[in-house]
Order: sequence, then C-alpha cells, then structure tokens
Amino acid sequence: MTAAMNDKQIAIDEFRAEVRGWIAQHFPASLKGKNNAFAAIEGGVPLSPDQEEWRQAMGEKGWGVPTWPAAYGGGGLCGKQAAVLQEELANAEAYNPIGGMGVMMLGPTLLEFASEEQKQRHIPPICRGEIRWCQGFSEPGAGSDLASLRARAEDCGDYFLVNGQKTWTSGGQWSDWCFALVRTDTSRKHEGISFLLIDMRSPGVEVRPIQLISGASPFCETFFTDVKVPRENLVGELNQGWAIGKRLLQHERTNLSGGGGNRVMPSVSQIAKFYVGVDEQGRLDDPDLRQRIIRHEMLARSFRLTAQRVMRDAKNGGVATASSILKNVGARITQDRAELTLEAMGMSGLGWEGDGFNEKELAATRLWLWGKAVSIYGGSTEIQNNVIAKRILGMEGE
Amino acid sequence: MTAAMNDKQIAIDEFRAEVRGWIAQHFPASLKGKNNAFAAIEGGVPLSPDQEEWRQAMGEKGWGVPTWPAAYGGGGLCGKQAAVLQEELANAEAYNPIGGMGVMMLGPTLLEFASEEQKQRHIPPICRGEIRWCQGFSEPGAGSDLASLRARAEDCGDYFLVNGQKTWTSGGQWSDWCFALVRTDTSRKHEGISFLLIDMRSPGVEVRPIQLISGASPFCETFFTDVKVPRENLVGELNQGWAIGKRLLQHERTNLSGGGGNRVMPSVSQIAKFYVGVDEQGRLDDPDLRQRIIRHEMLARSFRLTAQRVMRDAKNGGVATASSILKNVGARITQDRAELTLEAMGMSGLGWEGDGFNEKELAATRLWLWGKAVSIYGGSTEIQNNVIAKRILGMEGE
Amino acid sequence: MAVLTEEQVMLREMASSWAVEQSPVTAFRRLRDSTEGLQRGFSKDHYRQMAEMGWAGILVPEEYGGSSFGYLGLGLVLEQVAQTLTASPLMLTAGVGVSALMLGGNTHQREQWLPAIVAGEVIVALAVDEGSRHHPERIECQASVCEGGWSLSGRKAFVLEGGIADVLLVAARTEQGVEVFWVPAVTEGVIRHDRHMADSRNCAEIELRQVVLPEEARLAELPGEQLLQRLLDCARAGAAAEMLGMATQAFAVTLDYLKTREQFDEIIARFQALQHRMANLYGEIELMRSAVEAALSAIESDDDDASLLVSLAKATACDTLNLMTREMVQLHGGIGMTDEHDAGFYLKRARVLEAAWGNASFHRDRFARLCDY
Amino acid sequence: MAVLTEEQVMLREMASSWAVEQSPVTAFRRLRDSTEGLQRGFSKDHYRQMAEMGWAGILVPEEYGGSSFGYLGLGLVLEQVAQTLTASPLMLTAGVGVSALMLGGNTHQREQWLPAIVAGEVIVALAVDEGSRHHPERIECQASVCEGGWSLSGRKAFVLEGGIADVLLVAARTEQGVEVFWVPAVTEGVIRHDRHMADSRNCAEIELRQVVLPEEARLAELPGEQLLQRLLDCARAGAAAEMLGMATQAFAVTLDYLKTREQFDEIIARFQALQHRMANLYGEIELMRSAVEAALSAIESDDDDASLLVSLAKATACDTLNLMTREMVQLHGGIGMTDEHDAGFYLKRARVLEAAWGNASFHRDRFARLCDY
Repeated sequence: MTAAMNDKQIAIDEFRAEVRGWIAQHFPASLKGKNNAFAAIEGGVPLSPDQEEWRQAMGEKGWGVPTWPAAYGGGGLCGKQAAVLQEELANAEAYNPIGGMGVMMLGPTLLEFASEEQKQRHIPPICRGEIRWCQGFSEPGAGSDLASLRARAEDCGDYFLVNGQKTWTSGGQWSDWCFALVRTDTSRKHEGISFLLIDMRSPGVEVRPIQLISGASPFCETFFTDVKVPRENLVGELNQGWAIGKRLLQHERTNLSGGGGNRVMPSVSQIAKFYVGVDEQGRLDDPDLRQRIIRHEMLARSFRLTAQRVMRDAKNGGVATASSILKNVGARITQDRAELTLEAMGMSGLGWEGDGFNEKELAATRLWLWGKAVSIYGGSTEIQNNVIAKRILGMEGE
Repeated sequence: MTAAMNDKQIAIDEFRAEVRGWIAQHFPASLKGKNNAFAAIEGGVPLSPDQEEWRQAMGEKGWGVPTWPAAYGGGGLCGKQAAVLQEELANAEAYNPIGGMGVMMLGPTLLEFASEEQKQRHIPPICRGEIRWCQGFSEPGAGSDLASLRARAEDCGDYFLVNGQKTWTSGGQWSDWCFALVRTDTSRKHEGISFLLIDMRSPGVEVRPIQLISGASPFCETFFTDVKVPRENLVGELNQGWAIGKRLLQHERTNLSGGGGNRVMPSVSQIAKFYVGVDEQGRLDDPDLRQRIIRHEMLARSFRLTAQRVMRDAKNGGVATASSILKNVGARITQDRAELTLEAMGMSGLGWEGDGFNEKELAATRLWLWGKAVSIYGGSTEIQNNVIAKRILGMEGE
Repeated sequence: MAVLTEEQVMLREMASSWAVEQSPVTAFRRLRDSTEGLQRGFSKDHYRQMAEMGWAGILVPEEYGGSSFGYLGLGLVLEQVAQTLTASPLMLTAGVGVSALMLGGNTHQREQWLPAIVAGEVIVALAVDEGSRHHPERIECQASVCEGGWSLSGRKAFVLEGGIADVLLVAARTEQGVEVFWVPAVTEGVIRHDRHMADSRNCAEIELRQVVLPEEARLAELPGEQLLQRLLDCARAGAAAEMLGMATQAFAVTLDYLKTREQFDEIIARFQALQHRMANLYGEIELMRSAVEAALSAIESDDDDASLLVSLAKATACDTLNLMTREMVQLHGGIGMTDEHDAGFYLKRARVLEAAWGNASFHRDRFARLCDY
Repeated sequence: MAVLTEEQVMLREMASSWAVEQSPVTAFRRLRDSTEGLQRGFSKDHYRQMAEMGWAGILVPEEYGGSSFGYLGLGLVLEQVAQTLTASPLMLTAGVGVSALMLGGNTHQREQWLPAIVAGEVIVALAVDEGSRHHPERIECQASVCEGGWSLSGRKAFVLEGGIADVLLVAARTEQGVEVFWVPAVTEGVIRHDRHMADSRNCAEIELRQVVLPEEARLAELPGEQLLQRLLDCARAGAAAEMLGMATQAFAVTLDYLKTREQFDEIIARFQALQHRMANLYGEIELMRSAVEAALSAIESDDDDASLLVSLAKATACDTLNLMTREMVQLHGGIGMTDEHDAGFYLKRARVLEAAWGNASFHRDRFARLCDY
C-alpha cells in the first residue's frame, strides 16, 4: 500500500468514527429498525415527534442527499464517504428520512438545468426535507405517449397562465410544489413543451385523489384553471422542456428500479419457510413453489449485481444505457416477490382488513396490488422495451 | 337405446370384426410395434419387402386414407368406421404406411379444387402410396412472406415454361411430383400466383439437398430452368392459385400440430424416471426438472383435449379457427419435449454417433435438433401469432 | 366429452343473458360498497333469482324437484355468471352440497334437504382446511363418539361462504379416519368469525366447540376419505369453471380496450408486440377451456381419471387466470390500477380462487403423483 | 468486484482480436469437418498460439513462468475466445489444472508441472462424474492404499477433453472420503474410449483398471472434498464465462440478421414483437454478465460466498444461453436450421456446457441449500 493510499484510508476511518458518533447522538432510539418505505408508497401519514426530530437533524447536516453540493444544503461528501454514511446508518438500524420526488428526480435535474437563483431557492428546502414535490407529467390522453400532452401554459410576459389537466400526480394532495411539463407551443410536438415549477397553493389548482386497487390514493388528478405561474419558475428555455423532462425521467427510472434491491425486507424464502415449513432435508415443503422462489431470488441477486456494475461503470465514465433494463427487471422482481409472498401465505395473504390477519399479512396484500403499478408508471415495461430496441439495439421502427 | 341405434352398433361391431380379421391376415408380424414416423422425418430410406407388402395391401384397400371417396381409391369410410380402423391398427401394433405430403396436404386440396380429370389421375396413386409429392412454395427471399414469390411460369399456350428457384422442398430428392406456387402475373402480388403440378423428372429440374443441423437432409433447394409443364397440370384458374395454396397450408398446419399429441412415444416422465431415478416418495429425484416435466405433460394433455374439441366442433359445423393455435402449441410441446428429454438424459442425450450411446439416445439428439424446425416451417410461430391477432382477434395492423 | 345438447346450449344462453342483464359487474361493485356486501358478500336477491331459474337444483334428481342437468350443465352456468363476477354461493351449494347428499347422504337426508336447496333456502359451505394453505391430509379437527351421536371440536380456517352458510360440510378425524359431517350452522357450539378478504366475498373462520350432532350427521354412504376427495374435486372443478368465465371476460374486456385506446397516434391494438401477447393469451384460454370441460365431464360420468383431469383443470385455470389478470392490468396501463376500473376485481377474486382447494403448485404435484412420477 | 485494470482491458482486447483474426467460427467448422477434428476436437496449432500469448499460464505465479492474472483475467480470455467457438482445452488446463496444483499440489508437483502447462505442453482434464448426469456426491471409483502408493479402479463417464488430456484429475473414494488424484494419462491401466458428442469437441470415457500411482498423486494440501468443490467451482465459472461469450455473440449475430432480413417489404428488425424479444434477451444477457463476473471475482479473492455466486452464475448462464440459442435459430428462420449456418454450432455447444458440472437445475438446488431453504 502506498503512503497516499494509507492517508486516504485514515481519513475514511476518521470520517466513519465521526459519522458513528453523530448518529449515536441524533438518531432517536425509538425509530431503530423502522423505515419510511411504506409511507413513501401510500403517503400522507404525518410524522411523529421523533421522526420529525430525525428529519431535522439529517436535513441540517445535509446527509439526506450526501453527495449534493454543500453550497445548496447537500452533504458535499465524496462517493466513498457517502458509502460509509450508508453503511453506518444500516449498522445503527437507522434510515434516511429525506426522500421523495424532490430528492429522486427534481434535485438532480435542477442541479443540471436550473439557473443559479432557482437552485438557491429550491434545492436547500429539498435537502432539509421541508418541501414535498409532485410530478405533473402524465395526462389522461398522454400516458406512455407523453409528448402528446395538452395542458397549456400561455406566455403572458411576467407569468404563464396554465390551463389543463394532469393525472397520476403522485401525492398531489399533500404536496407543496409541482414540477410540470406544459405545452407552450401548439404548433410543434416535442419542441413545444416547457418545464415549469408550480406552487400547488396557487389559486386555480384543484386535486382529486384517485383510489387505487390497493385501496390507497397515492395519486391525484390535478386540474389547473387559469393558474398564474411567475416567469421565474420556468426552468431552462421556453419550449425546451422536453429534454429536461426526459432527463428527469432517467433519474426516475434509475430510482424506481431500486425495488428489486431492497434488502431491508425479509426474503421470500424466509417468509415461505414460516408459512410452508421445510421437509426433512431442510428444503421448503412445496417443491414447486421452492423452484420458483429460487429463480426469483437468483434473479434478484443478479439484478443487484447488475445495478452495482452499472453504478461502477458510470463512475468510471462508462455510458449508463442500462436504466431501461434495470427499470424492467426491477419491476419484474418487485411483482414476482409480491406474488410469491402471497402464494406462500395462502389465504392469509389475501386479507383486506379486520381480524384474522396480522399487520404483515395485510401489508402483503396491499403491496402486491400496489406493485402492479411499477411496470406501468415511469414509462411502462413496453415503452422501456421500445427504448432498448431502438436506442440501444438500433432496431429502428415506426 | 333405440332400435336404430342398436342397428348402428351392430354394423360397427361387424365392421370391427372385419377389420381385425383383415389386419391379422395382411399385417406382417415382423413390423409389429414399428412405425415409419422417423422415416417421414429423415426420409429417403428404402422400404423392406415386408414394408412394401404392407403398403400395397393397405393401398389397395384404400385404408391409408380411410375417409377419402372410394371413387378415387380412398377407403370411403365414415368417421366412426375410420376411428374403428385406427383403434384396431393400434391394437395390432400396426401403423398406417400411407402418408406424406400427398396425403396430408395435396389430396384434400385436389378433392376441393381440382378438375375431375386431375382427380382421376392424381388421387388414386396417392391412396396407394405410389407417388411421393413434395411442396414447392418457399423461395430464398419468400419465407414467411410467401406472396413475394418470384419463380415464373410463362404461359405458352399448351404448356407453362417455369424458371426460378424453390427452397425447403421437403424430400425433393426422392419425390416424383411437386405441387408448386408460381408467378404467372408479375404486375400483381397475391393475384398473380398460380398452382401447378410439376413432374420432377421433367428436363430442367435440378435438386440440391440442404444439410440441416440435425445432420440429415430432408429438404432441398430446387432449381427450375425452362421446365415445360403441360397446361393440364394447372389446378384451378390462372392467377387464382393463392387461395388454393392458403387452403393447402391450412391442411399443413392442422397436420403439423399433431406433434404434440403423439402417444406412441414414451412420456418424458417415463424417460426421466429411468435416467434420474425417484426419491423415497416415488417422485423424480430432481425436483426442478420434475416441475418442468409436469408442466409439459399437463400442457400436452390440454393440447390433446383441445385437438379433440376442435375436431368435434368442426364435425358439428363449428368454425375451425383453431389451426394456428394448435400449430403453435403443438410446436412448443414438441420442442419442450425434446429439450426435457435431453436434459433428463444428461450427457447421454448429447451424443452424435458412435459408441457409448444407444439408439434411443442418438435419436433423441437428432429429434431435438430437427424439432427446432417445427416452429419455423408451415408458417412460423410469429406468422401464426399475426394470423391469430388479425383474423381471429380483429387486431388489424400493418 | 360430449358435444353440448340443445338443452345445454339453451342453459348457457340463459345464464349468459341473466348475468349480463341482471348481474353485471356494476352489481358486484354496488354490493362491495354496501353495508350488506361487507357483511354477507353476496346478494340474496340474485341467489333467489338463480334458484327460481332452477340452477340451485341443477344436479338434483327430478324426484327431489331438481333438473338433473349434471356437472357439465352446472359448469356452464358457473362460467357464465362468473364472467360478470356474480357473487353467489351457487357452486358450493348446488355443486358440493348436493353432491355431498347424493354421494354420502341417506334417503332421509336427501328428502329433508334437497328440496330446500332447490328452492334456494339452504346454503352449504365446505369446511376442510385448518390453516392458510390447502392440506386436506392435515385435518386435526376431532369427531368423537358421544351419547346419541358425535361431538366435534376444532377450528376451520378461511371457509368460503362460511359466514352465510346454513350447513357446513365439516371434515373431521374419527378413530377410523377422516369423515365428512353435515353440520347445520345453527347447532350449539358453532361459532363463526368473519374474515374480510381482498375479493370482498364471504369468508369465515369456524370454531367448533364440542358441537353435538346426531349419528347420521356423518355422511356414511361412501367411505369418508373417498367422499372428501370427491367433494373437493367438485369444488375444484366448479372453481375452475368460474375461473374460465373470468378469464374469458378479462380477455374480452382487454381486447376491447386495446382496440379503442390510442397512443402515439395509433390504436394500440395495432402494435405487434401486444398482438402477439394477446394471441398467446387466446391460445392459453382455449387450452384452459378444454381442461375445464374435460374435468366437468369426467366428474359427471364418474371417470377413473376424474381426479387427474380435475387437477389438470385447476392447475391450468390458476396459471392462466393469474397470467390473464396480470396482463389485464398491465395492458390497461394506469386506468387498470384504479379502483374505478374493474380489472382489480378480477385480479383479487382470481387469487382467492387460486388459493382455494389447492393452488397450481398443489395440483401439479397431485397430477404427477397420479401419473406415478 | 473491481473495475477492470488497464492490463485486463488490454488482455481482453488481445483475446478478442486473436479470436476474430486467428480463430473465427470458420476455423471451428474446418476442424469439425476434418479428420483431425473428429479425433481430437481441438486445434493443436491454436492452443500453441494461446500458450505463446501467455494464456495457459494466466493463473500461474510469476515464479513458475506464469503471468498471475487471476481468475477474472482467465474469464475475460475464455469469454472472448468462446465468442467464435474456439475449440481448446484452455479452461480445464489453465483454470482447473493450475488451480489443482496451486491449491492441492506440493512444491515439487508445482515445479514439475506448472512450467510445462505454461508452455502449452500439458493438457489437463477433470474426471469426476461416473454417469450421464452430474452427481459429485455419488463417486464410486475406488482408491485403495497399495505398496508405495495408491491403486485406482473405476470408470469416469463423459470426461470433457478427456481424450486429449495428458493429465487427468480423478476424484476417487478412499477410506477417508473422496480425494483428488493427479493421474498422467500414460499410466498403465488408464484406458480411454472416445465419445463423439453433438458439439464435435473432445470427450472420452475413462476406464481405470488398477492404476498404480505414487503416494503424492493424491493432492494433499487441501482436504479432498474441499479441493474437489473448489475445482468444480473453477470449471463451472470457467464454463459460465465461455457461455457468456457465446450468448453475446449469438445475440450480436441475430441482431445483425434482423437488421438485414426483409419480409413483407420491411426489415424485420422493425417488427415490434421481435424488438421486444430482443430487448428482453439483451437484459437477460446483461444479468448473466453480472453473475458471471461476480463468480469469477469471488473465486479470485476466495470469498465466502464464492460457491453461491458460482451456482448463480452457472444456473443463469445455462438458462440464458439456452434461451438465446433457441431464439437464434427461431429468429433466423429456415437458414438457422441449415448446417451451413453457425446457429447449430452454438446450439449444440450450449447444451454440452449446460450439462457439464451441473445444469441449471442442479445449481438452483445448490443455491437454495447454501441459502438454507
């Protein structure tokens, strides 16, 4: 080992000690082992005082978004340090309380495309987890074919006048702001779209929650009627929003694919052992289900290895064309996992509410139903397959 | 039971006794338990004297094509009698020696579309198994897209002058006659095609066998250079051959799908029991392979039930739109069967020739490779899916 | 397997019209959203109509007021009414309940109960499993001989239609092995706990606390194990018939949607990738139909391979409907995820029927064992 | 798993260029159609070139003349040369043979054999299974102590490269359990019977008739069972690397074909159903690559979960290459069925590598057992 490498290692060790101490001091013991994954899915649950305290502590430190620049409230850490932070959070059975669309999608996009004023104004609150953002992209007639969107933003000089309808606005009913794609030129398709930031409390914004098959309403239909949006909330140039939106969707895909790699949840094989039992050789006592669980867990492992490989290649300047693949495989894993869990639980995995089911069983049913969305939103599996075929494999069409 | 039904039953019983006696008298004992399935696939093997004797006996009786009209050399039997004949052949471990493309495809097509003279001339030799027919449809550039065929037949009054190339001519090298689709009008696509019967011994016909991955050469490339075909060999009207060809392909599909239902072969589960062994509960000692074999055998059973249902519905005047489905599922079953057999046999299923493998093992390898063709020929699986989507489901396209 | 008779064709058409006109999916939605629905999971009014049309007595011999249509006839009706997700205890009552009396009951029991079943006044449920998964070989519920008859003790989990049944067919272990008992739900010691399932249909856990029954409560005309297998096979084939109806309808609804939905300036039915998926599904459903019809016919004619064909049918039905319901949601895209759309109903009901009386995994294993490998 | 070093990248490029220029698929076709091919199943000339480039000594420490590139480096070479179906005993010799000496051999054995291996003068094969399927726990070949050493008796079936190997690594049962023996093929009592496999590569059955060996023939530096598992894992990961190369190439060839073939007046790459299938295959091959690289790295760094990752890699490689080769034929249509086209070569070689040292089924079971379910 060279001297320089040695110094690096010492610095990392010191950083690790600092992180560990800080977590010990700030992470409320009551939250140990919990996470807010479910809240992110079903949404709208108010934070407990301890949760609120933890959010504030992490937010002030900037560690919710460890690699974002400190100048805008991020942690300013390097990749190595961020990895240490993640490891130490896991060791302490703590979680990162800063998340949502602001972190996953809007933040990186603003860092790349927004003006200095916009960054100063919008990024710090995201880092502190103070502002909830929602996405205003899809419209009833423009699902997979996003570029057909019709919600109008009329250029009135100082402001835009927005009229139209968005759908699948995630958490629209409890969001503070919305980032939206709107049509600013009706004579062109892709080149007539702009990227706007809209305050959800503006007069003329109305949200109607959509009830899903899982029973929850994490999405809304959002109606804009003569909503005035100040010109300063236009990100990038007028009519140049499509490129920004596409970039944001890339961030979305990369994040959404994470579903397959969530290690916090118990494995399906462990759940199945409990419900199905094992034979005298220690194998799951349902050979057919066992084979399918093995395939699933192998796929999940290959998926995690692939996600790591992609990250590694990207860091080394490789091209990350893999987001569509990861999105599709991630969705498949999430859905397989839910179906297999349900099957292992038998009738206990099919409860809706009330007596006779424990919390995990009821959650399994809801997650199973909710999970059907992951191959639809953020660009459906079919759309990703088109993207792979055309952009990566060069099989032009249409 | 009514008196009429009673009479019918007596007639059938009498017929059964007659058939049984006839088989006992004519079927050479040396052929018991054999069949010519493999010969039909790999082709070109000369008949033994006993095989020849059996062919002649069945041919003269017309029972190789039991339901074809007796006037043209068929058996003239009703469906019930044909079923009895089949049962009695099976009971005697005998087989039907009359087969090939003449029986499966051309005969039914001629019965429907040919002139009386053509029927009189061509059908009886098919019934007697004397003439081998091959199919001249595909061309190098016109595989799935058959209507693009280019082999020309120039109308010279008394005869047609045929020039061009056909490929995938099954058994071209040992066939006597060829039924071919040829272009008689270059200005139109589907409407410029005619259906011709061509004597393979005509001057200008040249065949080159194509070696397949299975090692055998059951197909040929066939070249026609200024081949004179008498006008009397045109079936149907000039330029109206497309409809005849399509009808013939329907017969082909229906016959090809039979692969999934062949009960003569031992089941995969029986083969696997021999190579894999069983556990203390009597289950195949490879749980993963067992699950896949079960799925396969269930599918094969559902397939047979479906084939029966389709036959039954067709007899009762129902529309048999099912040929594409049966073709695809039949191909899948044939291929799954071969892959599973190979897997069960392990390295023994991967022999090519020479010592160390028994006859069945070597046949398994060859059949596995040969079987890859069944989802390609007779209209590939992809083409059948297009047909199902467009014609049955009404999902127009293109 | 016979071709449908003219009477069977009429029966099917009658069932189809009734389902479309009287019991469309909107009726099930109303039921689910109502207080009655939450409690009962079926519509009394619909079941009365079904009985009036003779369906409750479809397996019952004419001497007891039935129409003696046989299992294939029952299957036709179940398939049709399941297309629109009609919530009714028809399969368990007219199929399993009647079979229990015909196969295991004595003349007195038949006379007492069959006319009431035909009239739609008695609902029957099948109480076999004691855990969340199907294990008919793991029955621990005890039936001991007591003065004047039997005393039953134990628990039965997830009894479909168990909360609304008037009679429970209870499998319990005696010293001689497992037997099936005819247990009126009003008998003292029978305690029911509602289970609110994802499909919003009726389901209950049944507690049996020293339930005292007369001697003849044990259905004695057939050995217990055999009777239990026969009844389970009736339930499985009936469930498969319902699943066939659901798959057919889910396919039809999806196909219609694809033919109207536009994306990228084109009707999406024109996208070849979707065409091939639909072609494949179409084939799968045809195979499923063959398997289901074969199972129903085999039960009807009491064939030797009835159990084999029932396992084939149930396994095929589970897999095909599972695939079909997943594709239904996926091919509908976002709208299929909303409660407002019907896709979720098919999805939820499918999984309950999949889990009931042996899932695909159970029946694949059973099929192989019956084939001796 | 580390990012490739500059040296590794160079190694990969060198292997790739060599394969394309010196050992294209036409070279394998010539070999198959030649008398030499029928007898040996590999090209001596090619293997000499490989050794000259240092690949035979890729795992060998520098002190013995090797380049010490590690298992990941070997995997890179195997992947590249397998793209064009190069027939060589590289994996078994440079991978398994060298590992046997490094893990189980003593200094004397290393000194004696490693330089010859590096020079390409010695070829090694692995003789474990005694039937047509992989069952390393069912070894019956006997090794008994005799004067001055060991006496081996038994049969080894389907030993890949067994007919051309100079040394056979033989797993045999002693009183203490299974041990691995270093058996020069020229030893008296070693009888070889050629097996002509579908992939036209070398394979032999080995008969051992009281083969007398010196004491040190038993590779004793690691317990026998452990050594055998390590060597099998080396072979499995090496095979998986070859399969990765084959799948990558089969995909590329197929994609090219789709982009040139016209049907219905259109390039068939434009058909959406084919696009989605290719997109799916592309994803599967990416997953396969991750699994294979992880297994090679884990062997290289002797990780605790090396066996788990090897089973993951081999199972994934088997399934993915199986699918890819089937699709290769199907998507080529008729031309893919002809011997003239290369698709059949990939198909046949794929199945032999699938069956070797445990097929997908075997490794799925092993994976689950290692995960304790």
